[in-house]
Amino acid sequence: MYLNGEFRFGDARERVLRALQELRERGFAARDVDVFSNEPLEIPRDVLERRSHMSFAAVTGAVLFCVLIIGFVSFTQYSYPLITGGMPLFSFWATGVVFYEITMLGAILTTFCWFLKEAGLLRRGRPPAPDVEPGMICIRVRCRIEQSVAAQKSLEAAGATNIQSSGDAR
Amino acid sequence: MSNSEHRWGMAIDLDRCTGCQACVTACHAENNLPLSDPESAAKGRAVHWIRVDRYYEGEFPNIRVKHVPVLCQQCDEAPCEPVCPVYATYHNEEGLNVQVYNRCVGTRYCGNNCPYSVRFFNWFDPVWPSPLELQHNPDVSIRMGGVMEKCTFCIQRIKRSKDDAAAESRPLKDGDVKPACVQSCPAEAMVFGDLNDPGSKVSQLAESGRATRLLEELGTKPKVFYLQKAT
Amino acid sequence: MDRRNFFKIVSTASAGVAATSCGKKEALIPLLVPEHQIAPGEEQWHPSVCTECSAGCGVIVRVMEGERIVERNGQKFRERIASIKKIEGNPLDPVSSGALCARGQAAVQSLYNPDRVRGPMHRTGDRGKAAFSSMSWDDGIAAITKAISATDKSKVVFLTTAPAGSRLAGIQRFLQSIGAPAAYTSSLADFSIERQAAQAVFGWTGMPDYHVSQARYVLGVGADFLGGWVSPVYYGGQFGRFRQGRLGIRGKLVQAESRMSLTAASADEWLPVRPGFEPHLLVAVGRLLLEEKLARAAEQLPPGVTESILGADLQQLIRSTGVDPNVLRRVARELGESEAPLVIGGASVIHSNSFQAIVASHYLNIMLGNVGRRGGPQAPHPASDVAAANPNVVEALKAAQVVFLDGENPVYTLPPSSGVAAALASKTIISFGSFIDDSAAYADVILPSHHPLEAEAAVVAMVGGPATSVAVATPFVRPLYDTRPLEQTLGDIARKLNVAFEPVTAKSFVQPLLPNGETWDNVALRGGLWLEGEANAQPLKPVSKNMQWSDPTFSGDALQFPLQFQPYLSVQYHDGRGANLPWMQELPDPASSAMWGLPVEIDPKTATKLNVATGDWVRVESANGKLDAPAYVHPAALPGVVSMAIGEGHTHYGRYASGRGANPISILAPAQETSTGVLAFGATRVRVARLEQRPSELIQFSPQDREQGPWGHR
Amino acid sequence: MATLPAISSDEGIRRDLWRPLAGASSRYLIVLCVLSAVALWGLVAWGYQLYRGIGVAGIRRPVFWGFYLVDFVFWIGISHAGTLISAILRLTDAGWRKPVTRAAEAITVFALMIGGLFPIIHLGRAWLFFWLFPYPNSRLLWPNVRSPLMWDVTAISTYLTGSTIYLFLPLIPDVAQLAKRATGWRRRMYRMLSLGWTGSDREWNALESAMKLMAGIILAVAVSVHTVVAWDFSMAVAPMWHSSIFGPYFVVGAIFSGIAALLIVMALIRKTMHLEEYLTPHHFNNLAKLLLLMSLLWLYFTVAENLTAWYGNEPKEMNVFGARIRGNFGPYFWVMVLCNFVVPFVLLGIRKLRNILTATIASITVLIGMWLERFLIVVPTLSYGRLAATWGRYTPTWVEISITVATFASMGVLYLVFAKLFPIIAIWEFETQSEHED
Repeated sequence: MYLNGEFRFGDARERVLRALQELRERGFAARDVDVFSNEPLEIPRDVLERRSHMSFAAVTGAVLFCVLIIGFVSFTQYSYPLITGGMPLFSFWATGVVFYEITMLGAILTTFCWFLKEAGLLRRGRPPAPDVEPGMICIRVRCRIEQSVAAQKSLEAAGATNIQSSGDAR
Repeated sequence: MSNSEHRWGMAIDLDRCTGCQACVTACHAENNLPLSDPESAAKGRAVHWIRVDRYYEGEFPNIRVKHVPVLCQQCDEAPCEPVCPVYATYHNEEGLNVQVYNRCVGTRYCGNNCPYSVRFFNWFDPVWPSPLELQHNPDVSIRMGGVMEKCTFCIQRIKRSKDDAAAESRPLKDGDVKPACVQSCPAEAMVFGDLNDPGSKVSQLAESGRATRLLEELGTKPKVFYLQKAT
Repeated sequence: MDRRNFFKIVSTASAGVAATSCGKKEALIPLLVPEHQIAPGEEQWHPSVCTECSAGCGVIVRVMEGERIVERNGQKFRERIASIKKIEGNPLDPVSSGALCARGQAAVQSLYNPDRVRGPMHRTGDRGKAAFSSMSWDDGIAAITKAISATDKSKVVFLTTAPAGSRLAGIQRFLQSIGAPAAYTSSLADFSIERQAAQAVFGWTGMPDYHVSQARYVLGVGADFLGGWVSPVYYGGQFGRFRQGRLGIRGKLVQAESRMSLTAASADEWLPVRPGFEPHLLVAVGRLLLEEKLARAAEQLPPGVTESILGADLQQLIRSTGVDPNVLRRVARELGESEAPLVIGGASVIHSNSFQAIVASHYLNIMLGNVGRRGGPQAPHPASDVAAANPNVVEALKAAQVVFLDGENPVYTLPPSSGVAAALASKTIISFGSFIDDSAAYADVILPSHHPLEAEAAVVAMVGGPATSVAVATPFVRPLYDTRPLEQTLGDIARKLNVAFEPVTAKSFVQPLLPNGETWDNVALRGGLWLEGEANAQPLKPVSKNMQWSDPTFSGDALQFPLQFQPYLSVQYHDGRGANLPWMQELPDPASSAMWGLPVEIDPKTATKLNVATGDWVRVESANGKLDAPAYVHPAALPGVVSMAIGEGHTHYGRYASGRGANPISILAPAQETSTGVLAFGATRVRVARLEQRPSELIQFSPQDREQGPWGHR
Repeated sequence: MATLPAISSDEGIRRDLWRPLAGASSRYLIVLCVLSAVALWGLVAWGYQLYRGIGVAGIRRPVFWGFYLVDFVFWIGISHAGTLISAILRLTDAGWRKPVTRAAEAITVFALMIGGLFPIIHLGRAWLFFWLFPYPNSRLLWPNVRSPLMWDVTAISTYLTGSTIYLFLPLIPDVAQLAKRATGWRRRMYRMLSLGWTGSDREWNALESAMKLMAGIILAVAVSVHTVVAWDFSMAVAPMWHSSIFGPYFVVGAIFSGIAALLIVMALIRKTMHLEEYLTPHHFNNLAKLLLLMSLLWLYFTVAENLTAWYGNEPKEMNVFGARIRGNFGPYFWVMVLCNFVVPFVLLGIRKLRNILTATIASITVLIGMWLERFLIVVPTLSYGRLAATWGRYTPTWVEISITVATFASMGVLYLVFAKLFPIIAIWEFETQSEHED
């Protein structure tokens, strides 16, 4: 089940941070906690750790595309060998730009895909998200029924309002 | 660079050339060049695969005229070739700079990159008022609008000569192949032949002291040799 | 290659023909190519003869499958026909040596010209308006017969471009049989001054031949032999061998001309002689040769000639030519010291004294001892004489009642000031031409003859002496339209007139010339009859005994009309005939690179004075007329001399020529060459003024005429 | 920093930035219609060209490339407005960039779409443009990757992909918010585009990482794209083209014209959407200074390019140089110098004169000047080739002019439509900013 708590007005951010700290101290894993807001919130790493592998993914994608394009280009140039301008059939001078661009394309596409993956967008069966109004921050905790009280307490302690539960009671 | 049997080349003797332009018309007749009209000619769209460049040198009365027939130089390292994105122009085994009309999409990059400006573009589909089209040489395709074209060293004549030689089961001899311009030249200023054959007339002329190549400094390695005027 | 082509020709004719190359004698003449014998992709080569000018090049013609749309009963059908693809020089022919000039190759475009006359027509509108409607051949012949029988036969004038050969012989025979005067020509390209000068000095009939290829030093004076003069194909071949055809020997060409012609452009040195001072230059050179004892055969000169040369005021002669005296002295010395010197005198531009120049050139050759020798002037074959030249044609036309036009275009080639066009308005005019040109527009009846490529012919070459070349054509493609051979039409007319007339065929023309052991069939198969001549056969002793020279005269007041005007024969249009061929229209002019219209060539100094730049339009005005044309500032034009190629400015001549450009002949005064009466087309003075408007652009293939741009460090 | 709007309540910002999305004033419609008509006219001209043949354009031998390639380079240059500027600013964390970035990124995407069309428009057989893409085909032939045109194809495809994503990513949160408020088809569209954005911190984190990465990548791509465009020319052995300076020269020119385009667009947005409080003189001042800097850089490159040619005095180069400086292209050259250097230098270099109006004026002249610069790079070299006999002059026809003008109109149309559908200033970024700077 999910527990949602809303934070509004002035120091909402501070209170959210406090609630998060509280939750983490009570043993809730970072992956079970989500913070919803209308604008990016800066949450210190030690409070809510979100590890990102995007750079790594981008580099991997780039390398992959680079290898693929080199293979593809050498295949196409040799598959129907035509001499032009006395140039070698395959040379890095003449094709370097293409390799570079496709490498970059690889980085761009993986970055985008990785963004979708890390953000969890387009994923099916996502739990219902709270409707966040401007200025409002909402914390969603995934918990078992037996943990729900602890979670609720944490939220309340931090000043959350309108705490509601949703989802299957598991 | 190529290890094929032939490597076609040409020598043009500027000491013989009179600038009469018989070669220009011969090329038109042989290769079905599109007809220009005053409008297209005024726009610089007249097509002459071979042209006779004329330059005046000096001032009257000590003035001289220089005639240089310029056709596709069939460069060994042709700048026009690598820039074509669709391989419409490439180097064939006999060293010819081949233009494949059907493959051309008309980027005209090759035309820009030809320092000799011997590439011509079909701005429209060509038109011949009937019955002028009866003259068309069936050995040469009619180019549609939107594609580049240029001198082929009369590749169709090379082919015919090869076929003739094959039919008579003899090897191709020096002088068997004559592109239309070479054939037509009254002063016999042009010689065509196989540069792979050291005994051919063109090879010998290319080795002669008078032989130069157009814009040689560009390193395009043309296969047309100009024999400078002896004085 | 040559042999290959020859075998092609032979195999072509082998429809039931035994291979003559194997020595068998019974051969059929090459007949029309039947359509079923035309296989797609198969080429056949047939011999023929080029009649685009009167040089008489033997050619071979490539025939392949073609397809045309014909309309029958309102329905369109595709028809496979044998069509002509390309014309090349006949490698066996000594005149063309297998090559051909641009205009000759473009002849196929006159055959397949969209504006050809497709059948007999009669005039329906005003004269000169070119309104015609078709008629039957019978009606046409009846009309002509009627016109001829109603007139005094001496007032029948027959103008023809036919070169020496079977067609001309047939015409002459026809005229003779009906009692009419011999045929005339009205072309500016008949070179009659050259013929008459040869006649006067050597007693030769026809055009002397110059073996340039065997000379070592050539002084050309006034003869643009690589351009519009006589035969650029023949002399181009000679020139190539002259320059680079002999091991270790390279001929030197010095060309004295009042214009930077193609010959002057190819020469090692150009002497820009003032227009009309060619005789003075030649006499000066003669004087220098005699003075410096370089005239190796001075004794052969008639004493009168020697006297008059030695009596000349050398300083003044040289000064009058406008050529640098030192250069002229050097050239004379070089000429005299050369192993094989040759002087070629001609009149590409005819001045009032051109005859004197050519006569002088002959005396120079005599003095140099080369006449009839290798590398010297050679006597022509008598059979190469052509139709009467134009001195009398204007008078004849004015007096005529019935005028026949066979390819001639007097309205274009004779200046309006001569009154010809006006006179034609009241004649009965019959045209046998393939096109409605300026003159045919005046015609009452047009009875189109076959195109030369569809017809048979035997043509005696103008050049090649002392050998004789007769190029022979037998028909090999079906005529495209409802045309008839001229011989047939003339025969029909003669029959109607009840006159005995035996048409001249190519065969009947060639037969009497055949040497022992030669057959007509062989000749037809090879495309020509080539007879070796004997050099030195002609007497060296000149017929004439004296020589004169006079200053040129120009028509028009020198104050009002300060510039000299010289129209010239160009490689692309000849005497104007080539203008209806699109290939010729788009052939860049050798001087100006102009296409689709010709400019007036003005020297840079005069242009600056007139504030004229290339592309500006100018009005060229003489006392006899004016023309508007774009200007080309010619860097090599003589100051004060305005030149213009002949060819454009047709009122009627098909879609490619009609209404395009200006005709330089149209402003000429009816001045005559003083000794021969030939139209002196270079003897008119003009003034030039800049026009504000540019009715059209000067179209140039290469506008830039200097290798370097005007920009450098500055 | 005076970047803050006077009213900075979230609701206020939202109201201000969403206002332009609702409804359409008659003025908006009229402008849209006029621009669409011009753009359509361009399409008609193109259709005519496709039907009759490329010959209806004025290009000729030897000037095989004319207006179309000039436009191509110009629009690709404009496309650097966005991405490059916003990426640089993003990477350097310049706070004042925030109201500017989306406007800039939109320019990039649209300019690329337009610019990318020109290589197709200029083809002799435009309907076969797909032959430039590698796909298995019956010709058994793949494209020739040695051709700089193939470099172009890959570079522009990559750049277009990248900058579209780069524009799209920060749009997602805004679209998600819009989806809540909008109704009807707009709602469905926004919904779809929001990809299910909920506003969770994971999403925000991913977005931030992605934007940082993308900014870096796009910068590298943007530099390469205009370098490749420059290499189209400098790979050719043509006088004044075959020069190693072209890569950086083009990149600088691109950024230069990009900033100018951005300034113009911002001035228009500011005026028409009444966003005076968001796009303040401060923004204009900063961009104007940037423009001035680029103007000086551009001058440096132009001098470097021409001085080397002049000093070398190589005849073939001097022909082009002379034609450009003194010959028939001379007037264009000096107008270009006036537009690209003199006007910006005077108007923006003198602090007293520097304001929104002068910055806009200078930007307009820079756009004119940069278009001329491209013209002066493409045409004179082709007109004055190595063999003097081949020289020829180029005059454009109505078709080329129509298509050129139409592309400007299409830019306007695309922008108008975009501004009607999406907030032209990133709301969430703005909100963050206001919060932080409070």
